[in-house]
Amino acid sequence: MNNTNSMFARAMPLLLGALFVIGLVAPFAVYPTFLMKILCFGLFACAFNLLLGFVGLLSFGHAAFLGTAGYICGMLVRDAGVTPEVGIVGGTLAAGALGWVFGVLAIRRTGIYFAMITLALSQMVYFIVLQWKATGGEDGLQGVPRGHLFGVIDLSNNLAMYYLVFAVFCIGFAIIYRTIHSPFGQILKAIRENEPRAISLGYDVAKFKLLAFVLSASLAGLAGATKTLVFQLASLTDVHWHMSGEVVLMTLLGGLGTILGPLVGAATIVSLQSELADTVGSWVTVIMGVIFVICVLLFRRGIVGELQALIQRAGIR
Amino acid sequence: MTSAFHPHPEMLRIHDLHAFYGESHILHGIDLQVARGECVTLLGRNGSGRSTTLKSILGLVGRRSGSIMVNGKEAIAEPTHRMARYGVGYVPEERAIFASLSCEENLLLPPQVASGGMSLDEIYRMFPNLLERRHSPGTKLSGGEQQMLAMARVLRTGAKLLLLDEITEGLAPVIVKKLGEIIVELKSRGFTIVLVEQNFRFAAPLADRHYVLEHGEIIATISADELPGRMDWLHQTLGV
Amino acid sequence: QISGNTVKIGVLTDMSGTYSDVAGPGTVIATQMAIDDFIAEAKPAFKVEMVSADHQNKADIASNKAREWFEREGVDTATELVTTSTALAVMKIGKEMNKVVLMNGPASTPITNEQCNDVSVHYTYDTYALANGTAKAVTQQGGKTWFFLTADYAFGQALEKDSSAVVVANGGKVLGSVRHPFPASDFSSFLLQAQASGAQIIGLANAGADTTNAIKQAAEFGVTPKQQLAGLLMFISDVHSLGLKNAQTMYLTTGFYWDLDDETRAWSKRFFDKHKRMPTMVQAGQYSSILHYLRAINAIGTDDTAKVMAQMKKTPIKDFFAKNGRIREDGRMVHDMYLAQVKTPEESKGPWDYYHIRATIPAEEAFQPLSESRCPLVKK
Amino acid sequence: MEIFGVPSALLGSQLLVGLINGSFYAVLSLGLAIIFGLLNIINFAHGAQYMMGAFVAWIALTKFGVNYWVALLLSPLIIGAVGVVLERTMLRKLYKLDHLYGLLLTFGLALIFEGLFRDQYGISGQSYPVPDLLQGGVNLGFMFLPIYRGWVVVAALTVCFGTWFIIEKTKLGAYLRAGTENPQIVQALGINVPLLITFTYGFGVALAAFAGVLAAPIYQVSPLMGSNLIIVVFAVVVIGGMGSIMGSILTGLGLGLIEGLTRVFYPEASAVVVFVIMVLVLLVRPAGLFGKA
Amino acid sequence: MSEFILETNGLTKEFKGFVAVSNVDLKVQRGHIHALIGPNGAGKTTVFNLLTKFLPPTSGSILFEGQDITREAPVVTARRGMVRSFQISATFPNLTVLENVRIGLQRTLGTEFHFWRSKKSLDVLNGRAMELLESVDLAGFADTVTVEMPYGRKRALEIATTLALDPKMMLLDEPTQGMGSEDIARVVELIRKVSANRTILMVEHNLSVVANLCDRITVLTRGSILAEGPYAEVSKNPKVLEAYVGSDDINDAHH
Ligand SMILES: Nc1ncnc2c1ncn2[C@@H]1O[C@H](COP(=O)(O)OP(=O)(O)OP(=O)(O)O)[C@@H](O)[C@H]1O
Ligand SMILES: Nc1ncnc2c1ncn2[C@@H]1O[C@H](COP(=O)(O)OP(=O)(O)OP(=O)(O)O)[C@@H](O)[C@H]1O
Ligand SMILES: [Mg+2]
Ligand SMILES: [Mg+2]
Repeated sequence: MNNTNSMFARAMPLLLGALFVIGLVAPFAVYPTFLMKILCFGLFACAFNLLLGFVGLLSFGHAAFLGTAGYICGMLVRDAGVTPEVGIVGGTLAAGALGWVFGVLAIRRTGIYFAMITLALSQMVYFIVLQWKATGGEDGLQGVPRGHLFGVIDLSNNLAMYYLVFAVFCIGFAIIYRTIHSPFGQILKAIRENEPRAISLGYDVAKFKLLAFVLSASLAGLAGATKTLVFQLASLTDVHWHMSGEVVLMTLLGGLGTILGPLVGAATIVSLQSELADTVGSWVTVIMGVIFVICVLLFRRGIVGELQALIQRAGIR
Repeated sequence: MTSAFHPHPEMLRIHDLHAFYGESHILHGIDLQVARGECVTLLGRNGSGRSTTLKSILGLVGRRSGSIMVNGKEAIAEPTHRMARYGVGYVPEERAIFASLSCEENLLLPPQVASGGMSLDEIYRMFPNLLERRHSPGTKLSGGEQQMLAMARVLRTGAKLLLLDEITEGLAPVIVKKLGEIIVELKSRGFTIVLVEQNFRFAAPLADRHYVLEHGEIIATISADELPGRMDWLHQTLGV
Repeated sequence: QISGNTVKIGVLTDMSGTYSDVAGPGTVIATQMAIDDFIAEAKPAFKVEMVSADHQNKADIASNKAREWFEREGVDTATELVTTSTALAVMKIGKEMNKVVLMNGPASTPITNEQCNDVSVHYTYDTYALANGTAKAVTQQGGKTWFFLTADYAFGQALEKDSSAVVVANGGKVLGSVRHPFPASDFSSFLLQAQASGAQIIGLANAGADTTNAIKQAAEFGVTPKQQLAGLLMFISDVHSLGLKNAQTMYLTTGFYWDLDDETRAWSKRFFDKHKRMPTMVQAGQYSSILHYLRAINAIGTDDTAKVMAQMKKTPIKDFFAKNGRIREDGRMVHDMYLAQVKTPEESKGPWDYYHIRATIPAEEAFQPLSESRCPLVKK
Repeated sequence: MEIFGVPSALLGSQLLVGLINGSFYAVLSLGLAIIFGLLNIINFAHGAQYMMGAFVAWIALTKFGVNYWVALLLSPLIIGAVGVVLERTMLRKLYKLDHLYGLLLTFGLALIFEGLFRDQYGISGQSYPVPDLLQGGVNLGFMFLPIYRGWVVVAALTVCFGTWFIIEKTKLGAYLRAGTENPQIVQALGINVPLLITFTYGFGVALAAFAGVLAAPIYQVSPLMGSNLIIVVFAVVVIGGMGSIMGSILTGLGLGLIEGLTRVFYPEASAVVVFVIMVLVLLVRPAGLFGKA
Repeated sequence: MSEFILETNGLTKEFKGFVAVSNVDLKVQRGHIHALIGPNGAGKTTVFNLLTKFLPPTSGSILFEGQDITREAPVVTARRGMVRSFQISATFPNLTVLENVRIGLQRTLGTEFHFWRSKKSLDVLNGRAMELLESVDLAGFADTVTVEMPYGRKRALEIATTLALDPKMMLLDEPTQGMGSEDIARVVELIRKVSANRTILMVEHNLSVVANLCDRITVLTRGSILAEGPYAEVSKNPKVLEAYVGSDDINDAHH
């Protein structure tokens, strides 16, 4: 078991390297907007997974961070006329700040309570976004220009935009990867394993969870802000609780607590959604529901988790 | 035939009992018999499978196989809640007092599975501490009080075969002594008792027979008569 | 001259969400009917195909889909687009890729004002037409005092603002309004406030389930029939789901009613046979708009966007849906609208016999005049 | 007379209306609390089950001519039975796992139910008439109270307090509470816990369906009628804390009242007032008003 | 410096009218192994909870090294060097044994919030961690995942992890509970070993362990101190024999 684990550890850099190269050439093979969508949702799911998979906290309100960052970025770029990178940073910071507020309120409870509190708080954000004039209400925040990166590179070119999104994804992913394998990550793991013991060793558990929550929220925001630039709009669906449910589904389907699972899950769901939109019409929700049920009942390790288990079993034999 | 008038002389007979938690195989074919009114102990090191033996009698393990005859009837296929109806009472290692119920509600909770369950008065006479704390929520009791409550709770049911797991754990010597007296009395009333104990000094004088477990197997059976002669061996194997 | 010798029409709509009864599968059926009728009538040299997709009311899905259609699948026009957020998103894509966008389901006026462009047509109705028509007609017919029940978001607020202005302009008086959260299910508190105001007319500046629930509860609390309701954005599907008992006597404006004349009855019957429901104005408008578009291409023999748009704007529209319609430079299709009052159960002679048509609002009055337009394309 | 510029008659009527809504919250949060209590599962499908309760009543009426009073009994039974099947076939497999899987499973189920009903009955919703016996209303002087609404309050409170009595004051209730904590040991004491769990879930679901039937004549019976309501009910449950049955009932009623008042004094905030209260309560009492930390 | 590392004055805890701890003046001498014994429900665990701030006292004060810590947060007290062990085994089951100890040491680096730093930066702690493991005879298990260890060893690991904080004072609540005799012997040795340079306060029902280890004993009954002194003295006190042992021979109480 230890052997296969370290086998994974050794294979990981190779795998990541290969994926990086694939990411670089992908837009020449696949429709870039579609890829950008996958990357945005992939980052969103990875950020979510940082919290659920590595801290054990199920947030059912992550849409609030995705959406808030999206709207803030959109307003900054469209109405305040800043350059896209400033918009992205602004959106991310806003999401982080919101994450702090959520965190302070929710972190004292765990498990299902935590899920419900985050859900309720995000619903509050939804109503605020809906009623606030500047967000365009149900019409959404439309017509956000992609602008020029650093005032130089024209992002209305899809390829240029793609590489920006890809870079953003890589940065976000790197932060997550590093966080998991950091001294901080080590304490998080300990807290997850045995919280009272961590307290008795003098760690202020709430602070660790809060930092993890803020990190996760910020990265979700990073994804949301980038997404706004890609689609040039932010809309209510981004802050709706269905989106919070979707990111759970992506993570679960891909593999909870695995490094690559959320990305795989996001890619699967996004492709599925765009495929299903043409073929099954109103059955989309039903199919999503069925996937949820199947994942929970039969397939809890998710795609990547099952693959790992398969390789592990082969390795033992 | 067994009936109320001709009870089966053998209260418990276990044959080739295997138990599993998920993938791990814990018990590897346990055999033991306990006659009505007997008290036997299961001895062994930590992790040798004593608690697991009790749990698998009740069906609280992941999976079990073999044969468990209670009062002459095969019970291996029965779900846990039916075991109680066979007259089996269980005091778990972790006491399992219900926090949302008061001390007294904990005592009132179990259904009477057979006649002869003790009344509240009897219980309170036996454990005066409980009388004093009767309205306290279950988990607000001290460790020892919880232990007494767990024992008392089972006595309420009228179960005649008692599976007791480490009941002296965390009790002050004064109470341990009292428990010893209680067990002697229960025996005299015809209760059958399977005792899992670390406290050998407590268990030794009570038991008719000792089963020694190691890695989920019985490696020795020592009757009360043989005990003095086997003390050295026990010392070596168990560090008693 | 026609790319791939095929005209490909994409229907992007809400197949299962909030607006699926108003638009949804019915618009797909209407589109197919239009295509079939066009082929039968014109026997064109080119092929006509249809694709459809569910945008799930999500702007990003809509914009992604439209982009993909235009870029990869040779789709020439994206149509329907119920909910304004998806419509606005697709309009941007249409402009960017220079493709025609024909909208029937969305309601908001920015589509032909701030956000207007030269590849888009807003065909069936908009909030101005509905609110304006209802408010004006009702006030003129004697409903002088109003109280508004407004969904508390941009759309509801705009609806309230527009209608209030019309009420005042026509000599009426607005006694007050209350903003309710969106979506809401219980309206009793708000209705009690409306009741307490003593207004003759309670204007419902909301839509969909909010409107139907408010109407139902108004009857329950005895608000109606003492006071009358005016639905500022209502469709026949809403009346159908409410039942006449709940909806009776209320006023609303519609762009189409199946039982107007022989033509509308004939077409609606065909539609009903396929869909088992009578058409909403959006579904009828979808048919009309597709036919108009195809005829324009057929007339000029090219699917070049600018030329098609010019041809469509140039040609007056005259069919069972639009008696004297035309597309203005801001993309607004203007046509006659109708003020309807919902029948009482006794008056109704059968299923779907729901409306008395109380007035026809001429095309030029029904829609926001160009003089008030905020669309940059309109030269003043 | 006026209070803060609001006529007292209007205020009185709003309080009454608040109480009516509170009754719905109470029945729904009670069902959630019971299911959570014994199964440790947040029943995300609760809203969908509420919707299905209303739909069953509507279908029974339109297709089979079954009247309201029968439906009030029948619908909870049918939906409760569906709940029993779900518990037996799916939820049961999850008890040993982290609680969040139960939440995710029921979330998936909610999507399926809502999707299926949407596909079958469209989105606009159906009208369910007020039963003849409860037609009309009484003029209370300060307001016109539809008799049906009065009935809702009576029925809901009766069911709530009945349930409270069963759980807090009967032996069955003691089994439930004990089973919540340690099902294995309760089993070992001779109680058929799996059966108890199944029926508890069935009962909680039946409560949702009951609320659905109560709601049918008031709201449009539509596939999404439960999906937004349920989040408010979650907030109610968080505010109350999962500690006690009475807690969830009282919190439900109380929040209905507060929401009613908000609709008079500051209607714009009425959608978020419950969430704002939740935040305030959490700051002061992280475990909720009646919860045990 | 006072000879008493820990002092309580009039420490009292009431639960809804029930006095669980009443007016306890406990003094623990620096460097001692001090036992707290008493019948069930006497209030021992409650005293522990008060000392470590898991419960707020109703009245009375607690002095640790002369400082009043009565109203401090639990984390702060832990950082002062008063650390408690739990009755159930408290390890991080899916970390290796070495990592377990490192969690205890990690706070000294001050990088516990550094999410941008590599985990490798923790390797500097490995030497100290190994020393600690050696001190409890666990060096050979360093790379074992903790779940896979036998019970008694987990106990040892827990103590090693606690030692990583270099506590001035350790509070142990029934450290031998649930252990076989062999493990008991091992833990007793361990406690003796780690008691060098520090103070230990323990609750224990196994009187042979108490007799073996402790310098001083406080007997608690019904929330109040009944007797205090060295084992030899306390074990002859008839009041203690009656209330706690239930016979007049203390040896009956040895396991
Ligand atoms: N729930 C469980 N899952 C997996 N393994 C278990 C479980 N419970 C016990 N075991 C394993 O089964 C073996 C026997 O455990 P058991 O509790 O029967 O031992 P015991 O003899 O009672 O010892 P103890 O003194 O620790 O109570 C141990 O190796 C233990 O690790
Ligand atoms: N939170 C509480 N609420 C009410 N009563 C309590 C609470 N905690 C403890 N008690 C009561 O206070 C008394 C002392 O309890 P404590 O746990 O301190 O005893 P103890 O000396 O540790 O006993 P044991 O040796 O049995 O563990 C007991 O009678 C117990 O029931
Ligand atoms: Mg054991
Ligand atoms: Mg104790």
